[in-house]
Order: sequence, then C-alpha cells, then structure tokens
Amino acid sequence: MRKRSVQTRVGGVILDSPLIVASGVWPLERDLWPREPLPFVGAACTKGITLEPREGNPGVRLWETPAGVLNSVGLQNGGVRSFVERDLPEMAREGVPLVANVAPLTEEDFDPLFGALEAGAEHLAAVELNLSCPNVACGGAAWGVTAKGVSRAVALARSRWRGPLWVKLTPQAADLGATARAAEDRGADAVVVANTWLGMAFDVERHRPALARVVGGLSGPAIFPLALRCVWDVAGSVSIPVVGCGGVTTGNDVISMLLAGASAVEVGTALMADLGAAKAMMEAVEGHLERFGLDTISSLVGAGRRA
Amino acid sequence: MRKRSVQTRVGGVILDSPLIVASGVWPLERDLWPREPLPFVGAACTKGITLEPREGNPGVRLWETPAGVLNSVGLQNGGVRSFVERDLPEMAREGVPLVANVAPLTEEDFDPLFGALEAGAEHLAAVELNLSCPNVACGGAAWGVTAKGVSRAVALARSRWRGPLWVKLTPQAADLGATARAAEDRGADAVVVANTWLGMAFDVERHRPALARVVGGLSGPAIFPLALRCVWDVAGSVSIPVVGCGGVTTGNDVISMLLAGASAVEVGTALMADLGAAKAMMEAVEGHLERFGLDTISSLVGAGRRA
Amino acid sequence: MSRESSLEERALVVGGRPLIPGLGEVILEAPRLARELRPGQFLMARVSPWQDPLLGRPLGVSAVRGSQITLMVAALGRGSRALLALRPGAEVTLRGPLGTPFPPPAQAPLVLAGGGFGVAPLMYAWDELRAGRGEVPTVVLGVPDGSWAPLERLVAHRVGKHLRVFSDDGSLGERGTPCDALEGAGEVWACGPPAMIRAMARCAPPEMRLLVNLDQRMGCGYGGCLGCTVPTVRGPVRACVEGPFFDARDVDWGALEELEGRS
Amino acid sequence: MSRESSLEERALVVGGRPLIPGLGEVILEAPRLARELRPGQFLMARVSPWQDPLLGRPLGVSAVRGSQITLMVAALGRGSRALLALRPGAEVTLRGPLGTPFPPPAQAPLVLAGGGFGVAPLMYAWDELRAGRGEVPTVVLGVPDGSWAPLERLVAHRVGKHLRVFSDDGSLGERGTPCDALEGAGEVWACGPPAMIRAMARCAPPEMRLLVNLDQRMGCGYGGCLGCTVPTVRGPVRACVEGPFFDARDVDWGALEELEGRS
Ligand SMILES: Cc1cc2nc3c(=O)[nH]c(=O)nc-3n(C[C@H](O)[C@H](O)[C@H](O)COP(=O)(O)OP(=O)(O)OC[C@H]3O[C@@H](n4cnc5c(N)ncnc54)[C@H](O)[C@@H]3O)c2cc1C
Ligand SMILES: Cc1cc2nc3c(=O)[nH]c(=O)nc-3n(C[C@H](O)[C@H](O)[C@H](O)COP(=O)(O)OP(=O)(O)OC[C@H]3O[C@@H](n4cnc5c(N)ncnc54)[C@H](O)[C@@H]3O)c2cc1C
Ligand SMILES: Cc1cc2nc3c(=O)[nH]c(=O)nc-3n(C[C@H](O)[C@H](O)[C@H](O)COP(=O)(O)O)c2cc1C
Ligand SMILES: Cc1cc2nc3c(=O)[nH]c(=O)nc-3n(C[C@H](O)[C@H](O)[C@H](O)COP(=O)(O)O)c2cc1C
Ligand code: FES
Ligand code: FES
Repeated sequence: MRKRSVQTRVGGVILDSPLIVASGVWPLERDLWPREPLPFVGAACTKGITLEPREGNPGVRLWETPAGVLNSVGLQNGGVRSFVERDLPEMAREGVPLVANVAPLTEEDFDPLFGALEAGAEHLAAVELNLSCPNVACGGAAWGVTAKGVSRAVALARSRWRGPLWVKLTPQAADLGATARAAEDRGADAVVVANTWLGMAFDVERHRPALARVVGGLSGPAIFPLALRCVWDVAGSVSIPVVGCGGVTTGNDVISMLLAGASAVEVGTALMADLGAAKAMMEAVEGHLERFGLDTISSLVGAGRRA
Repeated sequence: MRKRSVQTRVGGVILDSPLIVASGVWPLERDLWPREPLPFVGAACTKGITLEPREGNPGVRLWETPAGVLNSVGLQNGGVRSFVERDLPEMAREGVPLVANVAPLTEEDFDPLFGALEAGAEHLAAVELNLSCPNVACGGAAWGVTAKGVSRAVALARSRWRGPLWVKLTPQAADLGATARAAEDRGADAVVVANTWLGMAFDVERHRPALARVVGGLSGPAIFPLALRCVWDVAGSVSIPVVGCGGVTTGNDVISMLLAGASAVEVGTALMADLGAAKAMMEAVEGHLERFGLDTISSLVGAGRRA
Repeated sequence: MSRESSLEERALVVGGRPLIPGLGEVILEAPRLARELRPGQFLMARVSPWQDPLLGRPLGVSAVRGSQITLMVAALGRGSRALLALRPGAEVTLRGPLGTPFPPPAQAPLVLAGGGFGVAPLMYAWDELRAGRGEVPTVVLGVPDGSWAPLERLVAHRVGKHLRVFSDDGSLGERGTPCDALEGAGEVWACGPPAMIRAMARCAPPEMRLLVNLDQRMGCGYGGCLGCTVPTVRGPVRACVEGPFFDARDVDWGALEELEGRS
Repeated sequence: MSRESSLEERALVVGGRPLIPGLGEVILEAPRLARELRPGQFLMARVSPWQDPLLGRPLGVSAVRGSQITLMVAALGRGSRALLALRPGAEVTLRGPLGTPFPPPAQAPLVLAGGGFGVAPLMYAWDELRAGRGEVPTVVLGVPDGSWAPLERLVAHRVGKHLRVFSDDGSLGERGTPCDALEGAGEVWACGPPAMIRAMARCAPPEMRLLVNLDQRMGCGYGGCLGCTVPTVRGPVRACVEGPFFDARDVDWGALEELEGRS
C-alpha cells in the first residue's frame, strides 16, 4: 500500500487510501485495534464523542437483519476530555490519520466540546460533525433533518474549529441536497453521505420491539444502493468533496461510490463482519485500475456522472 | 388453509390469509400463474395498470443487490381496457380476490381510468392506488411525496371509485405520517405502507449507472427493517387499516408487521426469489399462534404497540 | 399440463466435474424437471439458503438422462461459483421448466451453433432431435482457442461426426466462427454470447430461420416481473416466457445493442 | 503478543458429530487460534461467504487438541444450524481469540458449573487446569432431563470421577440444579443460560467468588462497536472484551434482567 495510485484528497486531508474506518466500529483503546485492516485504510473515525461521558442506550443494542445490522448504541463514550487526554495520544502513535467524530447535543455543547478538542488538534486530521445525533433543542430531532438545523450546527462548529471540518449528514433529511448545500454554505470542507437509516425490528418471542428505543439505525450491505443514490444526488448538489458511507463492503462498492462522485468512502459494518474486507476491497480497486489502464483513483471520481 | 385463525380484514375486504401478492411480481396471464403460493395468499395485486398501454423503461430493468433487488420496470402494461376486457375475467376464475393496482399519471387520467375499471368491478376486491408513479403535473415527482399530492389523488380516486380503495404510499414522502393521514382524510379504506425505496447501482464494467434511468426502486429483505419502522409510525397516525409492504420474507416478518399494527402484508420480491415462501410463512405464522395459544392473528395486530 | 404442476423442485447434487478453468458440469437428481423439461427451456437455480444472493440464476440444460439433469456452468459471479463448488449431497432449489421450447425445425438442414458454453442447451436439443426424428442436425462449436479443447471433446463425445469446430485463432478445428458454417443451412439455432449472436444475425441470409438466445437478468422467470424483456419489433417481450430463444427477424437489434450497453 | 497478530483465521472443518437433537460438536483445524486461545476466551465464526447472515456468531471452545479446536454448537437459528451442517473440507472464517481469559483460581476448592451446553468452555478450562496445576476442579453439569445423556457421557469421558450431574426431573444424576453443588465450594465458574446464571448468583454466598458468563449479541467481538455491553456496577461494560465471564458481584442484576426482557 501507500501507493500513489490509490491516494485521494478529502477536504484538506490527503489520504493514502480511499477507505476510512467509519465511526462506531473501532475501539478507542489502541491496544484493541485489529491489525488486518490498518495497512489498507487512509484514516479512522472515532466513536462519537460527546461533551460529557454517556452510558449509551439500555437494552439490546444490536440486531442483525438481512445483510444489515440495526444498532441502538446511543453514543456511549467517556466524554471529550477523557478522549483527548487518555485515548487520542495513544491512538495517534499508530500513524493512521484520525478523524474525531463529535456529537454536540445542544448549542451550548459546541463551545466546550471544540475547546477541549483543540488540545488534541495536533493528532487530528479532521473533525467529523455527526448531525444524526439528537439535538435536544429541536425536541430531540437530529440536527441534520432540516437545512436550518444543519446551517446552525455547521456555523457553530466552523466558528470554533479551524482544521478540516467534515459534516456527516443523515439520510433522514427531508431534502438531503439542501442539507448538503447548507453544510457547504457554512464552510464545511467535506460532507459525509450518509449515516444509518431509521429502521426497527421485533423480538417476536416477546411480542415487543427488539430495541428499547424502538427504532435503531440500519447499516451494512443492505443499505448500499440507498447510500449510493444519496451520494449521486449530493455530488450533483455541492462542490466540496463527498465521502460515501453506507454499506460499502466490496471493491465494486468502493468503485461505484467513486464513480458516483465520492472522493473516499467510510466503511463500518463490513469491518465488523469481516476484518479482511479492507484488504479485499483495495486489491479489487487496484485490479480495476490496472484492468482499465487507469493511473489513479482520482480518474474514477465522478467518472460515472459523465454520459 | 382457509382457516379462520388466519383470516383478516383490510378496508372492507375479508381475506383468508394475511399474505397478499404485491403488485409487479405476478403475471397478468392466469395460465402463467405459479401454483405453489396460491393456497396461502389472501389476495393478489395486479401489475400497475395505466390508462394507456406503456412499453415501460428501456435498458436493464433488474439489478440484484445484497438481499435486495433494484427495479426499473416502469409500468409496462397493456392499458386499462385490455386489462379489464382480456386479463381480468380470466384471472377472476382462479377465485383469489384481486386488487387492481392503478397508476394515474395525470389528473386527467383518473376519470377514464376508473371509468374503465368500473366495467370490471365485479371481479375486483379492491383498487390499490399507486402513489409512487410519476405525476406528470408535479414535474414528474410522485403523487405520494407530499400530503398535498396525496390529498388530491385520493380525492380524485374516491370520487370515482365506490369500492374498497387502498392507497399505496411511497417511503420517499418527506413526512410519511402526514401522507397517510391525508389518505385517510380523503376517504381511503386502507393504506399500504409502503413501496420500493429509491436506490441505484453502477455497472462498474461500463463505468455507468446500471439502470438507464439511473435510480430504481429497492425491494426485498434488505428493506424490511425500514418498512417495518414505517408501518410502526403510520399505524400510530391513522385509524384505517394498514397493510405492511417491503421485504416481507419469513414468518417472523409477517408476525412483526402484524405486531407493529398491520392488518395484512404484501409480499413481492420474496415470491420472485422463492415460490415456497408463502407456504413457509403461513406455516410459521400458524405455528406461532399455536405456541402462544392465540386463536386468531387479529390478536397479534398492534399487539407489539402495547407496552 | 406442466403449468398446473409445481414450478419448484428440491434437487440433489449427484455429480459434476470441471471442464476448463471457470467452466464445469453439475449433475442434479431432479425427477420432475427431468420429466417436464423440453429443449430450449431453462431453469433457475437458487444457490443460497439465505437472503443473499437473493434471486435464482437462470441456466440452460445440457442433458437429461433418466431423472438426472446436467447443467454446464460458467464461473461468472457469486451464484455460478457457488453452484460449481457444490459437492454431491448438497441441495439446490430449481425453478422450471421455464420458457418456450424450441419449435419443430421448419427448414432443413438444421444447424445448431453454439458459442463456448452456449453449446450446452443445443446438445440437449440434439439428443432429443436425434431420438425423435430421422434427421440429425450438425452441431457447430465456436471457441476462442485451443484451451477449450476439453469442451470440444465433451461435445464430440456426444455428437460424434456431426460436429464442426471453429476457433478464432485456428488452434482448434477450423479457423473462423460459427458464422462460417451458415452456408447451406436452412435453419439455425444459435446460442452464445451477445457478440456472437449479433454476428450470426448479421450474416444470416434473410430467408433463413435463425433462432437466437437473448439472455437477460431475470427476477421471477415465470413472466411476472417484466424484468427480463428484450426489444422486439412488437415491443418489449419477456425472455423468460416468450424466449429465451427468439426468431432473429423479430428482434429490434438497435434497441438490443443499447440495452447491452454497447451503443 | 496475540494482540499484535492477526485476529482472523481461515479454518477447515475436519470433523464433528451430533450429540443430541439440536446439539453437536464441530472440529476445526485452526493452528493459530489453537495456539493463542486461553480458557474463558471465545471466537466468532462467520458461516456464510455472502452478505447474509452478515455477522459472525460468538462461540465458546470446548477443547483444544494440537492444532484443532472443538466447538459445541446448539442449533438455535440460521448461523448455528449452518455451522452444524458443515461437512469436512468446508472452510469457516474464525475471529479470535476474543475476550478475557479466566483468572487464576483464587479460593479453593474450585467448581465448574455448566448448564446444558454451557459446560463446553468449562471442559476446556478443566483440561488446562488439570494440566497446569495439581488441583483438579469438580465439574457440575445441569440438564433438564435424561434426554441429555449423550452430553453427560461426553463430559464424563473427559473428566471421569470429577463429574456431578443434576437434572430437573431426576432422570439423570441427582435431582436438582447446579445450585445444589455450591455448598463447600470456595470459587465457582458458571456457564449456562440466563435463568441458571441468575439462580446461581442468587444462591451463591457473598464470600464466594462466582464468575458467570453473560452472553450478548455481538457485532465486532473486538471492543469496537459497544453493541455487547452488560450492565455492571461500574456502568455498561463490553462482554466481548471485559467478559464474557464476569464476577457476579460486579453485575447490575436488576438492569440485566431488564435487558434480557424478563422484567
Ligand atoms: C435463459 C438463460 C440461460 C442461461 N444458461 C446458462 C448456462 O447454461 N450456463 C451458464 O453458465 N450461464 C447461463 N446463463 C447465464 C447465467 O444466468 C449467469 O451467468 C448467472 O446468472 C450469473 O450469476 P452469478 O451469480 O454467477 O453472477 P453475478 O455475480 O450475478 O454477476 C456476474 C456477471 O454475470 C453477469 N450476469 C448476471 N446475471 C446475468 C444474466 N441473467 N444473464 C447474463 N449475464 C448475467 C453480470 O453482468 C456479471 O458480469 C443463462 C442465462 C439465461 C438468461
Ligand atoms: C461469548 C459467547 C459464547 C457463546 N458460546 C456458545 C457455544 O459455545 N455454543 C453455542 O451453541 N452457542 C454459544 N453462544 C451463543 C451463540 O452465539 C448463539 O446461539 C448464536 O449466535 C445464534 O446464532 P444463530 O444464527 O444460530 O441464531 P439467530 O438466527 O441469530 O438467532 C436465533 C436465536 O439465538 C438467539 N441469539 C442470537 N444471537 C445471540 C447471542 N449472541 N447470544 C445469545 N443468544 C443469541 C436469539 O435470541 C434467537 O433466539 C455464545 C454466545 C456468546 C456471546
Ligand atoms: C455499532 C455502530 C455504531 C455507530 N456509531 C456511530 C457514531 O458514534 N457516530 C456516527 O457518526 N456514526 C456512527 N455509526 C454509523 C456508521 O459510522 C456509518 O455511518 C453507518 O453504519 C453506515 O455505514 P456502514 O454500513 O458501512 O456501517 C455507527 C454504526 C454502527 C453499526
Ligand atoms: C419488479 C417489480 C415491479 C413492481 N411493480 C410495481 C407496480 O407496478 N406497482 C406498484 O405499486 N408496486 C410495484 N412494485 C413494488 C412492490 O409491489 C412492492 O411494493 C415492493 O417491491 C416492496 O415489497 P417487496 O420487498 O415484498 O417486494 C414492483 C416491485 C418489483 C420488484
Ligand atoms: S424474469 Fe420475471 S418476467 Fe421474466
Ligand atoms: S461486540 Fe463489538 S464491542 Fe463487543
């Protein structure tokens, strides 16, 4: 790896591979990191970090569905201070560019959250603003469901964070293109399209919803066609880089996301299921470049949009 | 079959089984009907019928995805007159209650479309109004994406069709609950929740979208958790019966839809993939009733909503 | 009537063997299908007991012997690879018979022209034609090169002296393509990849009856989903019901080329 | 250090056998895992080469012999059934070793109490304890009734006279449950279904060290997804990293009962 052919650029960050570990599937403790995927990833996103420590959701947190997983983890984390002081310096030693996934729950969270992050800025390639998290001020709806919410959140983040700012949109937005444009207008360096899709499952033995909060976020290969279509739409709506996310599992998925206009992809559930997936994906991407006589993946980015 | 325990009632229609063949996977020619599922289904929806004959979409029409299928068939059909005169009387001989899935493309279509259907009314258990079809008057957006579009379409249909009227919503609606309420307000007897989800795929060998129209509708087990969540939401928003549709494949899926508040389910892709699915589903449902000491499936409907 | 009987059958893998890299035979015990199938028809095989891969894969039949049917499978993707990996004892769900059988030959002499593993359904047709009537058709096999010799031997073993072989580079049989065998034929049934089929349609004289396979991705196989249509002069028509073999004169070749993405 | 090495290994099925209906053993050739595993740890097996079922299934290990590991698998759903159906020669991807090994026993005498197939990881622990130190723990097996005799014979074959068996109806061994074997024990490692584990925790005297398995649905198995947490007095803790065995005194039993849906 570390081949120029697979390098890419996302909102101010140069990545040695278009694969980014998506938020929520990688341990904060570096000594728990599985080694297999590391040579093949360009960056890793942390689990969602909040201002204060959170215990996450009660009850069953994961439920397998056909080619997918519903999760209701609920932002369990030790809070930003513990992240910056304890986890981040250790993670940084690995040499993999790190992206802090941050989840502000109120407008008041932004100041202290980014203030604390500032202290770890040297170790962070970018901050990824998670707009799927419940925004307490909007009655619990996610920031990302309206362009107005996105504008507000991105403006707040932008005023407090100088480094590369990626904005992770939610597919629950009524108009995804509008939320993407709102993020661009407020100074985001890239948009990540998108997060999990609201779904639910029943535990038929109990005649009750499987998850305590009833709904959860659906991820995994099942949602890939939906995520790809979102990337296609958003890449036609903004001029900042787009990172594809949702169900990316195979080399063809990576190539499809690039063709649709993504500059890189995030991979979550596929790694949970198969640590060898990163290697397999990158081998397939390199094989594709070779077969088509292409020098770099940048020649694939958006190539599927030109008739 | 024909057991009382699995009978159900949907908007004025009594069904001998909660399984309904979804629109678009069953031939209009009765001599092509596979026999396996018939003893286990309570009704069958026809392929979408338009006023005039249509050739459907060009290019590849189906694309398999993980646990799902993208389709871009595009309402190929011989028009309502040929349906009523040629296909319907023959189909009716089977004895399976028939639901005509109709797709008006303009406001002007309603009058002649329902006028022609009237002649076949004796053979129809219900009409299912497909609101995912492009509404030419709204710049090609589907009727079903806004409550306003739904109100208009359902009002037009209701004024022309006296029999049971089911309204099939689209999950692309910005606010699904609002579209469901609009359908109820305008006199729908039931809502079908929902149709396929917009997705896309690339043919990576050609570096082009796999489908000529770029986007297609995603169906199959992959979308079940998404459809179930929609049913859960809508069943809490309306008081008319709800028919669950989207990815229903196993007995547990049927039970989950009932628990969420559906009175019946439609099954499309699962039958394409496996004609034995109908039998397997109903055996599992009956086994569940027995194991839980329940007399009828009606005791399951909405049972998962009560804490 | 076959339409009144069941469309799906659990079949048992009873044998199989690789032919050349990426191509092999699979033999299945499937009594009902073996009884009901007619040459020109196909079946769909569902390879996974789970929800992925979801759909059955359409496959021709290369031989029917008693209660057993033989498939010739090319390793193209997930489904076909999985099918080739099955060992005796494994179960597969088969759907069929699907499609319209070959019509009786109308214009002698009849030539069966197969491109690569496209020869499979033609071998089955050859068996039945030979058993049913006096006239024995010629089989033409077109392959890229000599690496396909094991397939040639398999076909030769079945049809003996009635075989003519062409290879693109002349390293097996005559140099050329199945097109070179059209002369003198009254009727041709052709099965092979799109490029070969198009070439055949181009070089067939207008008075010849040429039946060609038009393979499409399929959903249901029984005519319900309209996912498999091919453009004909009468509009889009289902490959799974009206096909998979079509009279070349009925096909809208321009529209087909677009569908196949080579426009 | 195992953490520095790979977490995934392609393993070959080399044997297996049914024990009682719905329960069987599967033997796998997995040299790296066989070398690195410690009692108390587990692995995850991915059964489908496709995208469904998607996630690996967490499984304990009942024996390690040379380069081979033995699993005892209960047919609960799609994944476990598929695993039991594998025949020699099939490949499976295993992830591991996962979880925290059993600590050294601290309060003799040690009793290993297994409910049904929960005895599996305890047999592996028993092997290693016997090999490593002088003291040989007692194994207690609790089962519903005499239909579980084949499992009892398997355990008896391994641990000989160190076995005590209880059945709910007295038709195998003594009438009773593993709780009845707590008396006199200094330390107990228990593995079994939730009801048994809760009962053990209730009847264990406070001074006893009781380690219990708390099985959760798992996503990653390596501590990344936080999908497998169990409620402890210190908050939610991962079953896949800090577990799967926990000191019963650390568990928040009230919250656990809710999590298991029996509130
Ligand atoms: C009527 C009919 C008869 C056929 N008979 C045979 C046969 O006897 N032997 C044989 O090996 N193959 C036959 N095929 C083709 C076979 O169906 C495909 O090769 C198979 O579906 C590919 O499945 P897969 O899971 O291996 O590939 P996938 O992973 O689904 O796709 C891999 C590749 O196969 C191509 N492909 C996928 N589906 C089809 C399809 N339906 N038709 C053509 N290409 C497709 C894709 O473009 C892709 O390049 C037949 C197809 C039809 C329609
Ligand atoms: C650390 C650990 C060790 C285990 N060791 C063994 C073992 O040695 N032998 C063995 O047979 N089983 C063991 N299990 C349980 C095993 O993981 C589940 O039985 C298996 O995941 C079920 O998968 P499935 O595909 O067969 O069932 P599914 O179709 O996924 O579900 C079927 C049933 O299994 C239950 N189930 C699903 N996942 C889990 C889970 N992770 N834990 C508990 N129940 C679950 C569901 O509630 C459902 O009733 C262990 C579980 C854990 C967490
Ligand atoms: C268990 C789990 C936890 C997740 N936690 C977060 C999170 O904390 N913040 C976030 O932005 N996304 C989170 N996600 C979403 C993923 O980052 C990703 O956007 C989503 O799963 C879709 O991608 P995938 O299909 O590749 O997993 C989580 C996903 C899973 C499965
Ligand atoms: C090939 C195909 C064709 C379809 N055609 C129609 C149609 O004409 N009218 C309609 O309302 N829905 C149509 N649908 C949608 C299905 O009726 C159903 O709502 C959807 O596929 C989700 O259910 P499923 O996952 O069980 O297939 C079609 C679906 C497929 C797969
Ligand atoms: S495959 Fe469904 S109509 Fe042909
Ligand atoms: S299973 Fe992922 S953290 Fe335990």
